[in-house]
Amino acid sequence: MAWIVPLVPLVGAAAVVMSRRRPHVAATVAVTAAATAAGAGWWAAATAATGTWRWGEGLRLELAVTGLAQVMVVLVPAVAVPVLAYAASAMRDDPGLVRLLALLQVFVAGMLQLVAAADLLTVLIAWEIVGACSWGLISHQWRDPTRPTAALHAFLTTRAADLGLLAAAAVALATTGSMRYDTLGELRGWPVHAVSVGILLAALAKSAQVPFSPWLFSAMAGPTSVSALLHSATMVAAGAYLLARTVPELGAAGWLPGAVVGFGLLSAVAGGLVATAQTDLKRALAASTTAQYGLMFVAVGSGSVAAAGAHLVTHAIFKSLLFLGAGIALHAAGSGYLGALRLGRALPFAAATFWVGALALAALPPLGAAWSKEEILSATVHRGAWVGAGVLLASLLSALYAGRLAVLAYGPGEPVAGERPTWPERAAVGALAATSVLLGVLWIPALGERVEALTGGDLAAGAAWELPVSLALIGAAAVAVRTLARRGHLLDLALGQRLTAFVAGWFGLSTLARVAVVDPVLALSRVLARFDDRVADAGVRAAARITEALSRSLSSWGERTFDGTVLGAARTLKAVAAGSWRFDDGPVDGFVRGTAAGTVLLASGSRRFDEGGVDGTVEGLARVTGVAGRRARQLQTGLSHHYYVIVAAGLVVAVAVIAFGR
Amino acid sequence: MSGVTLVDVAFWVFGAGSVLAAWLVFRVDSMVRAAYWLFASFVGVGFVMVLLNARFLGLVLVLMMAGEMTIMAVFMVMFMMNPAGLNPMTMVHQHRTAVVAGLVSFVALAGVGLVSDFPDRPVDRGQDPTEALGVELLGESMLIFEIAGVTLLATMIGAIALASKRGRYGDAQAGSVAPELPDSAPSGTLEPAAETSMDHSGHGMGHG
Amino acid sequence: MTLQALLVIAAALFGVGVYGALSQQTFVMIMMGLELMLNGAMLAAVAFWAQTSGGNPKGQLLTVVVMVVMAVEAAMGFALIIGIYRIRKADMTEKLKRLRG
Amino acid sequence: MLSAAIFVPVLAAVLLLVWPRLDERGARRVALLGTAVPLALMIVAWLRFDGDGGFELVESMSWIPSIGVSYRVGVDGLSLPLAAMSALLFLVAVAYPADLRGRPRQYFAAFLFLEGTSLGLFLALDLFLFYVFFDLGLVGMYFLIAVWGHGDSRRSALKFFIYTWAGSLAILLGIIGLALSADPVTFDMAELIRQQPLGADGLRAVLVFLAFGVGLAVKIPTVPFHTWLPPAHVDAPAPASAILAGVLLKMGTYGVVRIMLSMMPATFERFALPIGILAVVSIVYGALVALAQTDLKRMIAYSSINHMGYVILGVSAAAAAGAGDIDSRTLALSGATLEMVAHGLITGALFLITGSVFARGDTYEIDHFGGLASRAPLMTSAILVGSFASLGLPGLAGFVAEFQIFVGTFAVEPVLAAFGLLGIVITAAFFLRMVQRAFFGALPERWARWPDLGRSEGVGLAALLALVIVIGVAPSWVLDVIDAGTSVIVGP
Amino acid sequence: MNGGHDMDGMSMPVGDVTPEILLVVGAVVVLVAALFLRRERQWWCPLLAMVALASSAVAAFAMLGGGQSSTFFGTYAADDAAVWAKLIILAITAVVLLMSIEWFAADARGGELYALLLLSAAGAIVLASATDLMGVLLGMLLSSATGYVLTAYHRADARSGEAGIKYYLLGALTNGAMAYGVVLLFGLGGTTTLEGLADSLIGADRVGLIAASSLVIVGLAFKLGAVPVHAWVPDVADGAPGPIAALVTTAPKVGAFLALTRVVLILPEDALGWRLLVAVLSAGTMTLGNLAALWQDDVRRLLGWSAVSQSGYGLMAVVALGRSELALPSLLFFLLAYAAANLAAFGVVVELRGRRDRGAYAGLATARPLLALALVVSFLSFVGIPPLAGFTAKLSLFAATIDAGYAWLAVVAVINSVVSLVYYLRVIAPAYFEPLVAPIPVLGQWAYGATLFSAVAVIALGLLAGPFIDAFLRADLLPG
Repeated sequence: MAWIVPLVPLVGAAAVVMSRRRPHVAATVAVTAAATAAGAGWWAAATAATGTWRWGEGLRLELAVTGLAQVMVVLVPAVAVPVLAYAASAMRDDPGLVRLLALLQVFVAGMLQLVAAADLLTVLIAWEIVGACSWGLISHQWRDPTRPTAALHAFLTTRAADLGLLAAAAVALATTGSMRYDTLGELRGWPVHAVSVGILLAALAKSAQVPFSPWLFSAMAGPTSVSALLHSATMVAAGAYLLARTVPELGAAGWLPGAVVGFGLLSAVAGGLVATAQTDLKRALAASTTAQYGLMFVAVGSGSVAAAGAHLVTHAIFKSLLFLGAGIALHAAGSGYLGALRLGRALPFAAATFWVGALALAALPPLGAAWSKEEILSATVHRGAWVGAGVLLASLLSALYAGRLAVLAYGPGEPVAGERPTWPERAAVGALAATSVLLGVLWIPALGERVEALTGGDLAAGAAWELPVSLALIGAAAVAVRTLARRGHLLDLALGQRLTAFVAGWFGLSTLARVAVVDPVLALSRVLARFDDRVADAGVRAAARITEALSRSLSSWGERTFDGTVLGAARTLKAVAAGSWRFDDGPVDGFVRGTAAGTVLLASGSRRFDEGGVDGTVEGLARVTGVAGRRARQLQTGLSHHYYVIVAAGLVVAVAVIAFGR
Repeated sequence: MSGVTLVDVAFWVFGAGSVLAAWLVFRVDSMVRAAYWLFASFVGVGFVMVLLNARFLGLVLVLMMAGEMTIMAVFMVMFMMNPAGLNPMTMVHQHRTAVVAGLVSFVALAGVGLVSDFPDRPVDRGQDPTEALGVELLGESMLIFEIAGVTLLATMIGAIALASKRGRYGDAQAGSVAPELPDSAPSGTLEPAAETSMDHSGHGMGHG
Repeated sequence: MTLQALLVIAAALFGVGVYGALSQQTFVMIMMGLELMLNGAMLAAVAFWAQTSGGNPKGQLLTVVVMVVMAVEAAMGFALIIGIYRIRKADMTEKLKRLRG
Repeated sequence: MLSAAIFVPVLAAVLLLVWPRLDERGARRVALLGTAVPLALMIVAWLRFDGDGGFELVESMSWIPSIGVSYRVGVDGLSLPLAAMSALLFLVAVAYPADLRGRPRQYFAAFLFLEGTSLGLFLALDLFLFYVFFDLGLVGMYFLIAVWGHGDSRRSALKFFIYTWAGSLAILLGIIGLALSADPVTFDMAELIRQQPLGADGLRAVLVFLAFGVGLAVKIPTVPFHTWLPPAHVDAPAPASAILAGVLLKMGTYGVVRIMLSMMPATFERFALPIGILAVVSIVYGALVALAQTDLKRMIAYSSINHMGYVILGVSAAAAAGAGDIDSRTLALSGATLEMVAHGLITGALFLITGSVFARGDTYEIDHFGGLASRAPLMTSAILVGSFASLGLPGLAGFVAEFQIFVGTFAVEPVLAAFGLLGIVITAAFFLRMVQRAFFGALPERWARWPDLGRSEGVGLAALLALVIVIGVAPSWVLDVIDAGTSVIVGP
Repeated sequence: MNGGHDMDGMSMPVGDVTPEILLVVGAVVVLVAALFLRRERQWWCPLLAMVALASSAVAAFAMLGGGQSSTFFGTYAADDAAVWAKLIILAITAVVLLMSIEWFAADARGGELYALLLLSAAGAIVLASATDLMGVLLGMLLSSATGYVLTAYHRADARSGEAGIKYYLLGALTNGAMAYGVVLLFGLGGTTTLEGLADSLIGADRVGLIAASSLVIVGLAFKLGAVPVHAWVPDVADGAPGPIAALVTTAPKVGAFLALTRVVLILPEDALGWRLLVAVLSAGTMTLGNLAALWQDDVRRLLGWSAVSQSGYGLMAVVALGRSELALPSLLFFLLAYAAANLAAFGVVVELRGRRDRGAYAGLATARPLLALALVVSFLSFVGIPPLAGFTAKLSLFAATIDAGYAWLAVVAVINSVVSLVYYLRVIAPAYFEPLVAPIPVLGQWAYGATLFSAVAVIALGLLAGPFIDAFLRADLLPG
């Protein structure tokens, strides 16, 4: 029955398509469907619904709304509601609105299946559907050729890594006969490592962790609403979610948690740096996404699924809020360049909501996001001091860039005569901001158990020094932002343009991928294609050359030998029958000479034919055969006495064969 | 056989003679002479047959060849309108190859004769070979004989159909072509261009 | 008059015939070579009849058959040569090379 | 009933040829009827299919009894889906508009004839009959390409005919070698499968296996026997391309399973690894070469080589009896079989679309197009679904098949499977690149009047793609039928 | 009908040669009738000849499965193989006769023509049935002599005469060689009947056997048009009157194949590599024929070369003789299939009034669809595309060859088949893919009918191969 959960938005998508002639209706339908889905999700979570779908002999797709899924099935459609509302309003003049709404619904459906999945095959299917939807959403404005290219980049990066999941599923099924999460623990030996590597690879790419991070920048080519959904609850969340579900099962791969922590920490710090250095609002937010998911990875790797899950939720809310705010800013200012915004006075409501989101991003208590980040810190401190230090560094960075973004985007500045947000847009950001604030209830200690139950993990006991240190770091960040802003270096950070550009461009990872992977593959494919056009021909051409050379040498050999034999025999005869008759000392007999001349002629002719020849196997083979064919016809000289010689020669051969061929 | 008998001498004379005559067929410089040397060669073989007690066969051979050679000579002189059927001529091609082929076949077949171990079952001298042949012809091998007859019949019909100057309804040549195609010569296009000159430029045996 | 001697002579006739058939240009002369080959065959047939077959009359008949071969071939040859000479004025192999390839 | 499915189209073809006064509409009607009947019959056969192993709905008639040849047709889980897919594809292809060059009767007759032979091949239960249909298919396709093709179509047709026929003669030698090994001599497939007359070893077994291997490799085609395929596809009319890729290529893979795997499994097991390597080479090579193509049809043609590589990979995994358990091997073989069906539907649809593109634009050069999505949303949707299906997106038929293949292969040869995965990424790259270059971006002025898909185009494509989606979402109804066949083949 | 060795009674089993007698009598009747009929009544000649052929066929058919196989004191066979060969030869001759009616309509020598056709059939039949070397020799002679004449029958046509004389020159040479071979066999075995020789050649001198057998095999290769005596075939196909080209490349082959099988069966295998020799001839023949046909633009020469290559395939059956029970059936079926396809192919040429240029077949499919179809059917049968007769023939040939351990020969044949496809398609392609440039005149209804009959036979034989193969499997072959 759990299938109802992903089915609702799917039906919604169909309904949206059906009402394509009336965009208003379509928008309403879309929002209603998402809300219904959220309701269905609530129901599914409450009843711990499961579902199976028979696929074939021995294969079935299974859903089970347990563990972290209970939260996610509600969260995903819930975030989608304001996003859809915003999209319907912001894109109201776009002829592709209906497509966008429908695709977003499918996107949500895919994500719902992903979170509700109980086995690797089901998750893989959803995983890929989500990826494909992201391609469609990013290339939404397909008339601009750069956008589909960006979409392709994003899609190919994630898909390449997705194969890890495919391999993991295949290996799991091949070795244990099952792909369920709860049987992953049975894996031993190389399969467990293979499965772990596969899942980790897929998760890293999906969650835009180092080294796959740059695809998120490409994803910016899509409409803002897409980004809002993609970064918060769908797509990017999938990686962290999958790890949260599977890492605890894969205990046999002892290296896995460490690797997860390592990649997460790296991404958290690197993403923080990129976000700090970025001068584009959306890109900076995208980099912060990488950083935040990095923190969740760290939590999962440190064994605290609950912290990761909680942060997933809080992050989903404030990140969609931030993106919608960024979209409003974009609409108003016409560009996302951070140097040209400062919309605080122009759009006070939007600014207020954005500030809420930014503070959540900075993890300022008593917002819920701060709680979940503190829990992550607690978990990592248990894991090791250096991890804790890393997380603290990442928090510092997040506070820094959150403040920087808030000030640059919605700080006080000159009012701009841009487009104002419509009421659905305001409602959307308002609702999200409110939720963000409401999540502050998480600080109530009694709710800890509830969080543990809903995420299927345990919370680590925090140390007393953690919160003050965090607060101190936030304070430090605030001071830094303020100082920089005073000096007018908040945008360029006074670090030199090349350095900031390098950092902001993901440390050249993108270029590296192109130089190291894309270009070589393309070059190889071109070489192979050229090779393929000639390959068979080349072989055949060589064969033709050899045949030809052989036949030429044979014919010259034959000229000498055949004639030599004849000549020798003739000389002997001449001696024996001296004087009785005169012998013809003239040139060699016509037949022999004719054949020899003919073959030489043919050989040169065929070489010319060969060199100016055409491509392809059959043609090439035909060429070899064709030369032979012409030569064969030379035997048929039209002269009967030559035929006599052939008969005589044939008889000699016949005698030889019959005598020695027993 | 011990000692050299008269039969042996005769055999060698006729045998070697027939080979020599055969050789001369291709060494003399007129076709008519060649025809007569050919006849001589057959006569030699005919006599050897007689020596081998196959009198009837020898006789038939000689008579038949006499007739044939006459036809051949007449043919050459009359039909080819070549009064110089007696003219000198040595017209050979691929001579060396021909010599080799002739020698090889001689050596091979003579080798078979000399090396090979044939059964030794000489004919019973008391038997009348002619009568035996007759019995065979009308007995066991009658069918063979009949086939030979049919073959000769077919040959006659065919030779007449090909060679007779006049047909049943006038010129035998008339109408004896392939059905015409509209565009060109009988039986289509594809005539080798350089070829027509060969037909009418006479070299070799003069005619006309 | 041993079998070997007879066969050598027959082989010689055959060989000369082969030589003639291969070396002569005019059809009539080629025919003479062909007849000589058959001549050798006939001699060999009679020799075998007399020496190795115990007088099997089939040997004689074989000689007759070879004679028939000779006669038929001669007749056919003449007829064909006349025909080709009539329309092509051709009397030797070199003049007939329209059909080739 | 199965015989009717084979001979109704053939009779319709004859009817078309001997009915000179029939105009194009009439001819099309006859052709549609002639292709609809087999489809209906295949549906009936599907419904009547039990799937209890072995051949069903068998019809047989003595033909040349003294050498064990008879006319036998029947279905099992392997052949039924292929035959049904072929029947559907033929109906769509016949209905699809094409440039008939003023010879409508002959065109439809060639198609109907080809349908008869194709169905005959899949339904045949006698090697002799199999070969008969195998060759006749070539003849029909030769004429279709040569007469109704474009570009250098006669040369391409000749190359196709000669190359593949050389392969089929190798198969003939193999068939003879196999049939002669049976005691008594027989061409009966069921009997040969039962007897398995050739053991694993021995020169004869290896030679016969090689003969089949080379012959079928040409037909499939696998690298390096593939060079006939791109020109044949490019110059063929679109419906013929669809049939060529959708049905004729399957004859090769079907032969591999039906003959090589079923009749000489012991020998196949010895060669499973090299064949698997060849398959992976085909996968990666085909994908890479497709990536470099600028010609729409050539690109799809190379993608066929890539997909046939998956099929072979699955079969070779299924053959490795020593290395994997029965479940994984059955999974691989079922996947390979489903891949044949899926590829037929998907690539058939894609080739049909290229036909529509060519009919409107008179070229296949991808870079000559652009922005077509604004003029032709239906066509864009169709090619998107086709492309995504071809690149193995879950929810579409190709994924189901490829997933099963990889699962099976990971159980047997993980390294090969891992290399094979590379092909999937590249496939995604070239398909989506093609879509965005031809259909996205700015619309050039010259295509301002580009018409969208017409009704006859749309209906056919919709049927194919709908089936692709249905199989992708709910594959069990097909997989159950397939499993009925493959479990017998792989089974002990 | 009993062939007892009863010399005194001199009662000859004439009944066993009824088909042959009917043919000869028919020939004489046709000749005499032609003498007395006025010109406008000459159509009686083909009719009479047809009657002779039909009655002869009926007589032959009655002999099928007669059980008793040797007749005329071991010099002649009445085995099933011979009877089948007779039926095939008679059918070929009948079809050729139908083609001849219009082709030779302008020729006044109809009587001779039809008489010679009948005698030619008789010659091929003798060749197929003789179990005595003299009979084989005479069969060769009768079949050749009539063949020469028929080939050169167009007296006003330069090509016809040239073809005739080339045919003759090669035939005379090989007949001479074969005669010597027969004589040597007689010397070694003391008799000429195959039955007798089969016994007496065991242990005979090897050197003599080598010379004799290679001479005889090469001699028979002449009639087969096999290497090295193949040179006449394209010339005759090119120059001879159309129907005669069809006849000469078909009927005598049937006889010669039977003769060859009978002869090789008496050769002691432990002393002679005859099997390898035949295999080599087979490979050489098919290869040379196919290669030389490859670039032919003259359809008639192409058919000639294809006839050469087909002989090569037929020889595969001879290779398998005695090693595979499929050898004889495959040979007989091959001959049947080959004859039908060859007649259909030549029939198209005849019906198109001898049209020879490949390019001139452009648009044939539009102008004469059935003729084009007949051409395709016959060519594809040559190539071996199922379900045409040629395919079943090739399949059984391959099977026999592989069964006999000569798989390499089958591979050679396969490669050759691929090559052959090219030149057949070179003719089919213009006929189907090029537009009609000029009207295509045809000969007449009889030739048309004969052609279509042959084409239908090609298809029917392929589909209904079963009964024939069964019957051929049951057929016996002397000397067994």
